[in-house]
Amino acid sequence: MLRIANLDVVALSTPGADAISAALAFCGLTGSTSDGVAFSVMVLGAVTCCYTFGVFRLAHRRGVTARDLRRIAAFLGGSAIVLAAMGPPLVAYGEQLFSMHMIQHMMLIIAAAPLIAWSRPKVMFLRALPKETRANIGRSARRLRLDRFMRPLRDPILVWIAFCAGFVFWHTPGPYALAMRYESLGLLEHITFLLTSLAFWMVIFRSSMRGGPGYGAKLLFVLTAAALTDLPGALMVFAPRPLYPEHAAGVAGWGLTLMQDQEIAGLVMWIPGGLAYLLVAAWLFVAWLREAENRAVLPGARSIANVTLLLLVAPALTGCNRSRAEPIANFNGDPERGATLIQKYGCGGCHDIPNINDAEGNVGPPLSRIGNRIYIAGMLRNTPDNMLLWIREPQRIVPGNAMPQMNIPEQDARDIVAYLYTLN
Amino acid sequence: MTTTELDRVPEVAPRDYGSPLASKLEHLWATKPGIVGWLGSVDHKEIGLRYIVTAFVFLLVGGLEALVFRIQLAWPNQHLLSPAQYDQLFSMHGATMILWYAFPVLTGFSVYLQPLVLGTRDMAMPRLNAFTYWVYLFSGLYLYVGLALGSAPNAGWFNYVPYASRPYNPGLNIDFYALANILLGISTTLGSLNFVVTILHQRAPGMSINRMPILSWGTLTISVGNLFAMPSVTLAFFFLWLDRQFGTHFYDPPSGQPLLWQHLFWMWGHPWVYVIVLPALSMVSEALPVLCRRPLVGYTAVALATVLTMVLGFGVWLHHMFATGLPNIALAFFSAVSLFIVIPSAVSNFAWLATIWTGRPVFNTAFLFFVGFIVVFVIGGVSGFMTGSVPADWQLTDTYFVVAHIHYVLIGWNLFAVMGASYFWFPKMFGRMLDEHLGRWNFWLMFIGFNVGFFPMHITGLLGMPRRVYTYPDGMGWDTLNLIITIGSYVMAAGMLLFIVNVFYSLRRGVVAGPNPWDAATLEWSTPSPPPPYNFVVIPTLASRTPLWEDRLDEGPYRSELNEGMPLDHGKEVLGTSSLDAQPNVILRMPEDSLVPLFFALVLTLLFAGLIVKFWWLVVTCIGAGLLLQLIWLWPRSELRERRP
Amino acid sequence: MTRFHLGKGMPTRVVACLALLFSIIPAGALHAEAPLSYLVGYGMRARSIATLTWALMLISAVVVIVVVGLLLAALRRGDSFAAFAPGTQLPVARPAGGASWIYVGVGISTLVLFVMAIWTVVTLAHVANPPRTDSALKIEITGHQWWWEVRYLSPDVSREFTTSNEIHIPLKQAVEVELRGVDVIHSFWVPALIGKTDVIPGQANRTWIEADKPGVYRGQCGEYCGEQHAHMGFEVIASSPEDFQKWWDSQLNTQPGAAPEAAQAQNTFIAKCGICHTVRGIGAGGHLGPDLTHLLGRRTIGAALLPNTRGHRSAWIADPQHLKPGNYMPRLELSGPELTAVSNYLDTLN
Amino acid sequence: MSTVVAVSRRSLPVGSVGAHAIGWWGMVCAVLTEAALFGYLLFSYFYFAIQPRQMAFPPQLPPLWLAAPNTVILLASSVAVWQGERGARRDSRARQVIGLGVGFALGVVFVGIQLLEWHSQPFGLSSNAYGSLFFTVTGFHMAHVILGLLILLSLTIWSALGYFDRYYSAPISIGVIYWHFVDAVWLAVFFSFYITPYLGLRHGP
Repeated sequence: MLRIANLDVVALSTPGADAISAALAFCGLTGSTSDGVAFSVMVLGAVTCCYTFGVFRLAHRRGVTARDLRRIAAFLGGSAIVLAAMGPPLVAYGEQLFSMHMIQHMMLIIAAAPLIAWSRPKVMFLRALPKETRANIGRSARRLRLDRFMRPLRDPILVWIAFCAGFVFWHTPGPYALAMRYESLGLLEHITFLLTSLAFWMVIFRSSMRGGPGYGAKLLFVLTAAALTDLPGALMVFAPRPLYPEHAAGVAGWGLTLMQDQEIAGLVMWIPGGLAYLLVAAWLFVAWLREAENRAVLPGARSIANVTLLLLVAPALTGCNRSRAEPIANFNGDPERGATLIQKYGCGGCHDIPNINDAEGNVGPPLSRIGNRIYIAGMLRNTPDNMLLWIREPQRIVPGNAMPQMNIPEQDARDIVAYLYTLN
Repeated sequence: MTTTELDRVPEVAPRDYGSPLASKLEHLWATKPGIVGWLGSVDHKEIGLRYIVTAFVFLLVGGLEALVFRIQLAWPNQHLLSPAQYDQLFSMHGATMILWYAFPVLTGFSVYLQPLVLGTRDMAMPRLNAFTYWVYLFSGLYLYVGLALGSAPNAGWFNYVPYASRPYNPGLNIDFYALANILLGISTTLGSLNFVVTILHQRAPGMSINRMPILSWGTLTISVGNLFAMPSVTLAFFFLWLDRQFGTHFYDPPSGQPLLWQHLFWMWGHPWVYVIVLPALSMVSEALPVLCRRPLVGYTAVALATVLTMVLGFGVWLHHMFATGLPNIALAFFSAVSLFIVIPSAVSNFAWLATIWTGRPVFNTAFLFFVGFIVVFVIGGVSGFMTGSVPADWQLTDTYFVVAHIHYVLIGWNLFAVMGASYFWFPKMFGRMLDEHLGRWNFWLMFIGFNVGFFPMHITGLLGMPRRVYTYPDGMGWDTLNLIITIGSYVMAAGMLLFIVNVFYSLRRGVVAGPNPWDAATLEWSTPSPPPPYNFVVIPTLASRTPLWEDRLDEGPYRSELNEGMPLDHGKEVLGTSSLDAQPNVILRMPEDSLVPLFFALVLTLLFAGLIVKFWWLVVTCIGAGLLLQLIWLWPRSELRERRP
Repeated sequence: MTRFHLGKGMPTRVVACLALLFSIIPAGALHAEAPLSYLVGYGMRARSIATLTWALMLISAVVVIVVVGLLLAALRRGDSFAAFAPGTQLPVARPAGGASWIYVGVGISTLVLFVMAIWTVVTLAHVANPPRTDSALKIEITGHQWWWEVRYLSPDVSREFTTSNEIHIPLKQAVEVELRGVDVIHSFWVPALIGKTDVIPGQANRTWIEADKPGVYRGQCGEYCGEQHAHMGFEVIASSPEDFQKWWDSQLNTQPGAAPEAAQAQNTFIAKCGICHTVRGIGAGGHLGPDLTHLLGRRTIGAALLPNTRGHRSAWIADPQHLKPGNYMPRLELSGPELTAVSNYLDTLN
Repeated sequence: MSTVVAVSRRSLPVGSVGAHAIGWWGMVCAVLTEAALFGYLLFSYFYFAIQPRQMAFPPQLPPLWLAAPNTVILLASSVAVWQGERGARRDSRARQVIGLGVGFALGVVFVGIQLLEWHSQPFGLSSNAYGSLFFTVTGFHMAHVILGLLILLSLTIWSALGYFDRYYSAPISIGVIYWHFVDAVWLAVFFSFYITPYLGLRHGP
């Protein structure tokens, strides 16, 4: 048994901890601060290069949009926060002050992770690979049925459990003391936070059109997680005794007592942390209403969701199999031309459209099986003429909705409609 | 979707309340005549009215209690009531008003109105709805049996331990309170669950979540809030009861924690404050625009404010505990957070002001009540803002200033809104208008009486009068003010009396209302007044938030379809729709009237009676009977499914 | 449709009357003698809190006036309708411009809240911890149902003593108060000196008081604690440090045994009262009720219930349950001579 | 010009079907509120765990030799009822009955072992705060297990009677949600009472 500062706080046996430490060392995560930092910088640098390369390739393909720039900024910002949180000044302070340590955690969980998750790293990393490799990955992913193994990473319930469990586990006094004592475990602690919270925020940013939960469920997801992760903070504030005596030496230099340090730490977790979740909840709520306003009616939403679950192989699937296109009766339009026009007008920036290159937008509803739907824009009956009207003058029909008025000439719009009606 | 033999393409029929279809639906949905039919009714309108009437009875009883002890407090050193009697009266007053009036009356309005505004025919779980009403009624009776036996709660409505623990409070008083609260908690939780399912699952087609009336946002928000908050208080009372009767050590000092009670209580108590005002605010947001002849300003902002208020409400319970010796650093943080909770309320407030400013108001009684409500809302809001500041709260807490604050919040935000809503929806419920002339008198008496009665409490509070004192010495500077307060409270009571007179008068003599007397915009006004048992002869389809105003508001090219829709007349059927877009996805079969809910509620109450007198055989029998009834209740019944061809 | 003229109707008059009520009552009340008022502070802590409270009140009043003013203006401007005519429709419209109300209103509110949040935190930092002085006087206060036990602490244990319901403090000196609970929750509160701090069993809370003007300040239990919560007062007496020292020294004296002619009275007292009350120096050592060693030196009895006169003392002993129903001092059923004897003995406790 | 929106003419299922069943929604809400209840129970536990008072908690670490295997048993029962539910969806009555029945049996074993565990504790409900918490929290869980067992029993019997098939298995899905919830709660209770003391959250000897 380990005795730290006269308190029997650790019941894990030392050999066990040493074994973990040794295992980490074996993987290259050796135990000194500078090495840890160097390692983090290395990994982050490699990752950032990879991401940037992906962005360049994407830019080469179709030009860079403002949204891409925002995503890049988010990724760089997120990486910078990770670096700051795990870099020298904060790490040193975090060893002295418990509250500083909690600030590090909060930076990782509620600042860096959401930024990185929002920047869609996976798509960009895949882009960084040559097309054939990507196709190969897609194929082997399908062969290995990788999606079955990936699914738990997206399952909201499992992610929620992992996120909360990781958070609670590392904030109990024993594991915390171990992480303070062994550098490698400290790194593991922070990696756990980063990965679980990445998964957490990815669930939040994954559109329900792509198999993510609906906004109502997301609200519940965020708020319950907020309650559970605020709990350790609340307990730190209420505790009338110091729970983390490792910092006894560190706090003195700051003119604080152990208790004050612990109270501040608890409040850091509780209030700014809670506030961040609250803002996310507010955003989700507004997005919920907006989605309801914008979204077309989807009788087959569930099955579409299942189809698009295979994000990984989606790039590999593009560009094949367009032969089913046939013209609609009593409607003058050329589906083949429509398909090229869809690319020209950039419909794919907002919509996920089957069999169109790069059409995997996440703004509007996916257009799979649009030919079968009952309504357009939630209100128009789905007829070719109504769709024509909608494509040409969306703002007249639903003022203020997100679909831009693009002044598409009538014949172009007809061709687009003709293509869309092949999707059934 | 593949079609199975259990699927059906619903017919479409025209809306005609005089057609054979209507009489078929009437036959299917109407409550059976006779006392048994009445007891077994699961019609949400019937149950909603029962809720409202019962809650108003509790309001009157709670008000009478207050009138009695206001005499005691009118002058210094009075001995009309002994301290023990006074303590029971003020505790009963608080408990009755906050728990047995304020929330149930809103539940009543929600139970009555929600299916109507959502365009459906009943709550999602009609028998559960009946059950929650019975349990609510019995829990109130249970509490008042305690009063009749001289064992009413006497530790204030928030019932702090250790004073509420057995060594300091040996009678059955607190046990009655604890068990009645657990019973009420069961009713509240199940009722909330019913609302969540109804609102998320049974809206009219086309009523996507952004087209939901604010009224439904209020109910949905607090129902979800209740699901998370209610267990806390139920648990707190359960611990207390165990401590008192089985010698556990949750709250008693050597190893227990007195502050645990306060944490658990306020973790529920603060959200509860929002639970009993948000639906009232949403009623104002719904009715006020109609009387201002325009849609509400800032629909999304108000809906968001409603939700955020509830969420924030869960994070600030500590501001009821500023004086309990929490660390100063924590106090600073929580003080700031408590101040900022004012912001969502400000959103609603300015939305109403803008609605009046840019609208063309109609000056009737309902409107007056809403205007009075806004005035009181602001005063109650700023006094809350004052108590949110920790150093000031150290002085203000537990004085009459706080008493003034909670009455401005609970009477102002709840009762004034409820009165306005009563004037507004009475014609829908009974087909006749409430009398306007009596209504004016009613409003001005209540408004003046309320302000004369409660505003001076701020001052007595600032002059240091502690709350919950059965009497006070003279020479403290409180004498005149207390007399004014007592006079005000009687004026307000006279106003309330006038309301009752108005109700009874108007039920017989009121002007016949017609389906839509206010020319309002939402679905409940598209059916006759009072609505037939099946609410809508055909299910409407929506294209906007204001289906009845579309032509006049120029809502874009699309119009709601109210004149034809699904009749769903193959049995007691309603339409289930998706929770986001409200697309039809299932035809649901509703259960028939049933006595099982009443019996189950009776068994549950008997069980609690057994607990208080410790007749364990009764408890065991009731558990057995309850399980049996559940088995009957939940038996998979083929009539709720489509028969195979 | 007729215009509804708000200006000619009852509403304006009523609103004016209410406004008058809202302004006259406070003005009148502030002139009244109010011992528990905290609108004026006499110590550093109470003063900064009073300033903050006044600021909050002022802002609140401004907010109420602005909002009610806007409301009244909204009611008076533009068109309105007198009533709904049965069977007809009133026009509806969706005039623009409403949303800016929310932005502006919420923006201003947020600004005000922000300023007040900062003021609050600054005040809190100012009053939360006692100023660091070396010679801090420490007292330990125990809340009982329904009286206050006060123990003066000293590094020299022989200089410690216990009294009740009356706290003497030296002027302009921070006095640390440690609060202990033994039965239920009470709250220690001297409005003119400091806000409430709860007295919670099983937990030691701390606060501090300081007075900068000699005088008697009334205190009161702030948390509902049972039947006699109303009568759980106390007094804080601030005097010059010299007077305070003198008082302390005098409190250390024990009571000499009674002279032979008064021995009967003393024995009656010990027999009837000594189980619950202490008088240091004689054989009365009970701890259930207040220490009576220097009873005559106090201004009040029964936790600031009655002035400390012979008549009130006798009445109290004869029937405490009438004066303070429910309190833990039983009706002793003393005979006339016994009552006189006890009363006589109490008169000697100087 | 204005267009009136269309009334949907899709074919709709009738009655309680899967996630469209009212009961399914009701059960999800009930699980949420019950989860909150256990949240508050565990908050109370931790509120005591952070106190400095040493007499409240036992000095020795909680023994795992009964509780740990019992946890595995409860998890196994979850797998079994999951299989039962799949059986219903695939119209295999045998699989349905066996899955639910095995789940029920494992649940009964759990209750038995839990009773042993209660019996083996050196403290009682009213010995101290820890005892009160331990027996109240595990008691609450036990009550939920028993309710879950009654549900599983009814479902098993109804399954054997052939009430359910691939078109109508909502009651099974609903009951199974409850059982999974009971298991998940046990994991939280087990983690709080049995694991966190090993992670340093306990009172010193």
